[in-house]
Amino acid sequence: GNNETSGQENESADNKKGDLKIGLTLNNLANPFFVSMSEAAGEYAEELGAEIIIQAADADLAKQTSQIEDFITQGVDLILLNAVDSEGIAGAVAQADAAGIPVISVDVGAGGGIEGTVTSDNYQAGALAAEYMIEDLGGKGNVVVIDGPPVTAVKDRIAGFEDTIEGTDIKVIAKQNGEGNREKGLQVMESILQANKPGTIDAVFANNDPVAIGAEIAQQQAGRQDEFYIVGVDGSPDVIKAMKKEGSSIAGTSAQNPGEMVKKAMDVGIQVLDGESIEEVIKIPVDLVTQDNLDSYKGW
Amino acid sequence: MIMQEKVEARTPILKMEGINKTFSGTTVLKNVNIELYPGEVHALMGENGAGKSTLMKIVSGVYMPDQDSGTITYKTDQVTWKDPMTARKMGIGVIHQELNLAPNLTISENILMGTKYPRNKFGMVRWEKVHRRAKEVLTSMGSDLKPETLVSTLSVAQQQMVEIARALSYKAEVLIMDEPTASLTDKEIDRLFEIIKDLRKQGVAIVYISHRMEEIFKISDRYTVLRDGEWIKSGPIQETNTDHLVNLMVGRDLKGLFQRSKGNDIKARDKENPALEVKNLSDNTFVRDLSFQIYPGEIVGFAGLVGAGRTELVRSIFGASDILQGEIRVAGEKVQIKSPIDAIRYGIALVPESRKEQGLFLDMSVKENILLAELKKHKKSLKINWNSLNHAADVYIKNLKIKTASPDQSISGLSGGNQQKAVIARWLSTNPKVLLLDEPTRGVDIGAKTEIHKIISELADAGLAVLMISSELPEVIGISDRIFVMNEGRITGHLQKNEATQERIMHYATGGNKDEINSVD
Amino acid sequence: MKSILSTNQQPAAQPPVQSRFKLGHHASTVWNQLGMVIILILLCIVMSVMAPNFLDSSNLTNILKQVSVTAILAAGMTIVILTGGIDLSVGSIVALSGVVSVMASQTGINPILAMLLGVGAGYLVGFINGVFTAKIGLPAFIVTLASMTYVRGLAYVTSGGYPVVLESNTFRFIGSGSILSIPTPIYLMILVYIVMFLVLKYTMFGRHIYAIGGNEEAARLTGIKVKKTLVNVYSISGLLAGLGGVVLAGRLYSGQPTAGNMYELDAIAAVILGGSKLTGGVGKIQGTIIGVLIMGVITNGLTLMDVSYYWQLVVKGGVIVSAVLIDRLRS
Amino acid sequence: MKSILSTNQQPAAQPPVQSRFKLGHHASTVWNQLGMVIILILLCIVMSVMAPNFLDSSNLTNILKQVSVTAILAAGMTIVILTGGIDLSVGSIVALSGVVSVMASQTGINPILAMLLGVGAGYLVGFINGVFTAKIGLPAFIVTLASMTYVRGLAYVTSGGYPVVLESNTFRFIGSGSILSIPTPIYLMILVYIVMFLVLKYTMFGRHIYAIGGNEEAARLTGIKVKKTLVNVYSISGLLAGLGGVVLAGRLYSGQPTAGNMYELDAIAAVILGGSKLTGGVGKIQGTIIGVLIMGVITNGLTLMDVSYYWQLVVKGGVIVSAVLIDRLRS
Ligand SMILES: Nc1ncnc2c1ncn2[C@@H]1O[C@H](COP(=O)(O)OP(=O)(O)OP(=O)(O)O)[C@@H](O)[C@H]1O
Ligand SMILES: Nc1ncnc2c1ncn2[C@@H]1O[C@H](COP(=O)(O)OP(=O)(O)OP(=O)(O)O)[C@@H](O)[C@H]1O
Ligand SMILES: [Mg+2]
Ligand SMILES: [Mg+2]
Repeated sequence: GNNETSGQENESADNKKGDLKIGLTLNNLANPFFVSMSEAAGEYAEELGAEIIIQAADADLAKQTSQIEDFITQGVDLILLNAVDSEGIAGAVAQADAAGIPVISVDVGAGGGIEGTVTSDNYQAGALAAEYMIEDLGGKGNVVVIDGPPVTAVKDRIAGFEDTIEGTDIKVIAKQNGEGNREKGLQVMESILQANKPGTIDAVFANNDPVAIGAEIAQQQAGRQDEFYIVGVDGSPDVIKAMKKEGSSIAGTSAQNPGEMVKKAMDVGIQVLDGESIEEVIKIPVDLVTQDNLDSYKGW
Repeated sequence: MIMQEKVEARTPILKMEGINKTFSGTTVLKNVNIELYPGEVHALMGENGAGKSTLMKIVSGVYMPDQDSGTITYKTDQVTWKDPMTARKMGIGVIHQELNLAPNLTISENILMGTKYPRNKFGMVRWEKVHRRAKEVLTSMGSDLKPETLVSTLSVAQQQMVEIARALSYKAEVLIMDEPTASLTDKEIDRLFEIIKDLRKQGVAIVYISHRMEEIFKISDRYTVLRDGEWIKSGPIQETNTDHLVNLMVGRDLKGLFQRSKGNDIKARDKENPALEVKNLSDNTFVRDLSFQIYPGEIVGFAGLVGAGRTELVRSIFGASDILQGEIRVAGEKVQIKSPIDAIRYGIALVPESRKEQGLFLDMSVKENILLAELKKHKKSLKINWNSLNHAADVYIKNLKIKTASPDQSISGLSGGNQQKAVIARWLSTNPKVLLLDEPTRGVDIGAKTEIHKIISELADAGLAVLMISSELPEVIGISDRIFVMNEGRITGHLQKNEATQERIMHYATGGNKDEINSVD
Repeated sequence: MKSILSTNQQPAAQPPVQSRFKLGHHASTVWNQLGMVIILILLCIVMSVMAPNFLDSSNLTNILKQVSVTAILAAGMTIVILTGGIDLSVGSIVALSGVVSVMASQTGINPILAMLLGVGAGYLVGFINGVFTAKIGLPAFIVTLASMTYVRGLAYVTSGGYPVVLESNTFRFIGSGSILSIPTPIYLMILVYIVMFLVLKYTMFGRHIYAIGGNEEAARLTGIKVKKTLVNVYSISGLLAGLGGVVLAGRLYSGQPTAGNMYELDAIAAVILGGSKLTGGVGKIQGTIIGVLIMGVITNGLTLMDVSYYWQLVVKGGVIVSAVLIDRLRS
Repeated sequence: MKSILSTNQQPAAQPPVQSRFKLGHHASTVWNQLGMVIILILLCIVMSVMAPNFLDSSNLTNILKQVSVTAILAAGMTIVILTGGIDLSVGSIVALSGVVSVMASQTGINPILAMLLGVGAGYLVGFINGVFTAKIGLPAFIVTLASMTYVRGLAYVTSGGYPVVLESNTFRFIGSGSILSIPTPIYLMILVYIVMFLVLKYTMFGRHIYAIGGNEEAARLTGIKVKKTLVNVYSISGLLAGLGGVVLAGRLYSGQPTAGNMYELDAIAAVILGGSKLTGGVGKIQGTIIGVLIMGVITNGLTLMDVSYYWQLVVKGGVIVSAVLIDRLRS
């Protein structure tokens, strides 16, 4: 349905060509996931002939609040919000609301009276990974969880994973924080491999792809690639590349689609501006990319 | 004599018995006794490192004496102050040897530091009153410094005046003066002595520490001598003399100040190139239109009052301060000196005015302090050869008789005199043709002072041209072949060794009239 | 000789005020500030030309609101730096105080009390910093670096890593409310700076801060209670950071364990831009607020101009150096 | 009087070497280091009891490998701090150098050359820091803070925000390879420290660093080229950060624009833990490596113990203070 929707949009965009001004603030631009989101947004705005202002909050809610305030000053028509924290941003959203600017939240929900949310279900992302492992390990085994920075998106993934393995015989033997980047992911994995001798780990759940790759590097350098596999979240280009490599131990990644998400959000936003009614929450489904469906996966 | 009786009659206001002080193992004071009487000036004598300052720091609560090591009786009761505050509250005033000023603050605040400033009923400082109070102290000292001036813009001597003013700014019953005159010139010193006499009349007990013999006999009533941290002798000043005191201090005989045998006079040397020639040098603020020559083998003294501009003169010659006009010639050829590096290249060396701020690397060893300027002489390709360094350092330590545990000891552990010798050694190591000395013996004891004088004199005989700034007239007269006198940035007088007297120097220093100068030249 | 000891005398001839602006550090820093004020103005002119609606009154209040928290931190940082110290823990304190106060208010206690708890937490951390630095004499940098780490940890632990939601409107008011259509944080910020100005210029505590920064040894010898003063200085810095945390929580309707990250660097940068020296003794609170505004204007302006995020970093860095550079060249 | 001027003479009796370890600052810092060594050992004992497999040789190499990058940065930071300066830009340089060198190697040029480009980029930034700090005389803190910002920006701009993937095996080898089953970065680290030790102890450059840190004015009057030396010091710090970035890239098989975040603080902390004074003039490179190891052991040990991330922060902060505290109390 993609082409259709965007097709419609082009029409509805025609009648507001040029003078449509959109503000987009992202959690950060240090993670490829958001980078690709921002790029997709830029391109799509071009298509729609709209002006778009893209800001990144460095995962600092105060900064994001300021950015929304600045959007209001700049008199944007529409705000797309990838909240650093859903409740925390409510204040800023309320301000935009008061200024009569519709706010659509992307990927992460937000309070304070937003028009709608376009999200890929982070909880589900974690759950999918868990289900994969449960099935693969036959409901029994030792897994390592590599957590990320304390933001809702990440926490939902971990929650989804942990809730799903709840009740099975799958034990979390180590839970460390990879701070969402390859560097720290590699470091904690190295140490975890020290603490857990060969043969004791069955699988690793990484809160995002950079961490997954970091973990894989540690695994290879320790020569333990055959011992266990890794499941990440994102479906980012470089993880797909890694999976395509011979003997990659990244078994899967719960692929979200940042580009799709932000485009959809923009469509929804314009619908709101056109006075059409929209559904409150639009979920872009996540699907687990594994070696089996790797080739059919479009990627970002 | 009469007042002498009076003193003995009264009971001591401060009595210290059997005081010991040990710093991390090394004992600095061994069983020291001293008695202070109200209304006396008590001279505390001793070589560098004898323990004078340490003893006084105990009196003023900076240090605590070693556990159960004797007693301090103040007035009637036995005391041990735990910090400077308590001592001060009890009426102990101190002028510390090391300048203890906050350069970022005004003179006023430095004078009143540690006291409660005048404040209104809301506890808000009343600045006009603060400055007024400071001004009163300064005027009473005959100083015309502006209370609102920032201390960082003052010369060392001016800073010392502020230090003194601070001690005088509140009522003290015991006033300790640790080398207050080290960088003062006679004008201020005379003023200071009047103040001291005044305080004595008011019954204040004053401890006076100085390495300048003539002062001791001018001002003090009694003396106490320390040697290597031990109490040697106390007594009325009338019952001693310079040689006797010096003997007590250094433990051996030593005739007063070194006198340089009259160097062969300039006439003989006129035809030669001057080693250093300065023509119409000006920085338009502190140094104005100065011209003079210094010939190889002579020591030229520069006298003057505080702020006369001597330090600024040598600093500009050495490229440490900017010159606006004038030219400098070294060994006849005109040179452009933009930085000390240039100056050193042309064979000029400067032993700066204040050791601590401009001379010493306190975190470094004695040997590096001596040889830092000449490391390149002691390296093969890139690598420094520490052996050859040690070798060279030992030579200087031996020749200049620098008292140190080893060449590797941190220089911070040396006494003032020995630190000064190390700085001089550093400059000798560069084999200079012209040696500029700014107050080379400030705070240096009589023994070391004599040695330094000998060294300087010998250097001159070896063909070095020496320019020596000193505020201590006996020193200038003692070892200079010629003396220039400066006043407000100008040379106001030029005296040959034979015609130099303290009176004449002071006459020029205070801006004596021109025709007399012409008669001299 | 009375004159030396007694002070009841005729005032000295020349009025001090006059000559104060001729000589001395008063003058020099007055110049520094002027210099930075000029740079701030220049910056505003550039921005108003290049950035749409920069000069809107709404945007100007915006800027003030956005800098308020950093400004409050920077005020405390100023006195720490004046003593020659440094405080890296303020950013983490912002987080801890926010989390603590919000969780307190969730228990339903009086919101004012809850806020005070947050401020108190900050004060406590600052006090500990002071004790380790002044009393025990450990290097301030390492002590506050450690605090920065463990305080952040505590913020996570107490909140379980999740942001805690703030319901109380009274509490929210301190961060998001406004009086006469001027946001509350701005009033707070101004208040803090006025008080700090008076403290530094007219109280013994303030003068002791300068004395210690100028020459700690001299301060000690003249009987100034150096350690006590330093402990108070760090405590105040902590307290103000705590206040900043409360304000931010009110602004964000929540206590964020991740809040205040890197704020310490912004605060320090503002203080130094404001003409203070890290070696201590030199600096003024008026300078600091200018420094804060410069930083704020840069960030706000670049956002308005829609400079891409990555280039914003580049430009921001460039502008900071240029600011001090111009100031240097000017004098 | 030749004797005074000429130095070709018999050395004085007593052998210096002996007394070197009796008195003076040599001795004192030897003590400092010993102190920290003791603390490091204590720490290791605690860890080996509480953390599984801590003492495994594989884990020990693991620790060394993990600290190697910070260690290389800290070596440069040591000489900067010895001169009384500071360099906040090293973390961002790690990122820039990584990105630049990897992108260079992607163009297919000789990997060695690509790496050198990364190192060169670091050197360039360091040189700029040096010029602004030493020649123009701006405060090092603000200059390097600015660099920290704009260099990070450049890293993003050049890489477009995405990690750039490293294919070249030669390049990877420097970060991930190993010789005699000891990882390459460890050799590099050791090399850097040996060279730095020799430079500081046996070259004029090294001694001038101490002199400038001890008393800059005196150094100037002694004819030391203060500015030139300082520029070199900052350049070297940048160069080593560049090297660190290359190693990290080789370790991560990619150039990460986000890499090296907060590394500057780790490096500074290590230097100070190692006994250097931020005021300059005091400190030794041997101390720094001990400091680095202390930090590394803490992190590694806590991870092995599977302490939760949040508590790790709390404990880490606590341990850092305790380390300096114990050291202080001991002496
Ligand atoms: N804080 C200290 N720690 C270690 N040793 C010290 C300390 N203070 C002084 N000393 C040592 O104690 C001895 C006495 O020092 P003090 O300053 O009292 O001598 P002094 O008589 O004042 O000498 P000068 O005439 O040079 O001032 C010296 O050897 C000095 O090195
Ligand atoms: N560092 C400085 N900054 C500003 N002014 C200075 C400085 N040093 C000296 N001056 C001023 O320069 C003038 C000359 O001072 P200088 O030190 O050259 O005099 P001097 O003859 O050496 O006397 P003394 O050094 O004993 O004070 C004085 O008015 C003094 O206030
Ligand atoms: Mg003394
Ligand atoms: Mg002088």
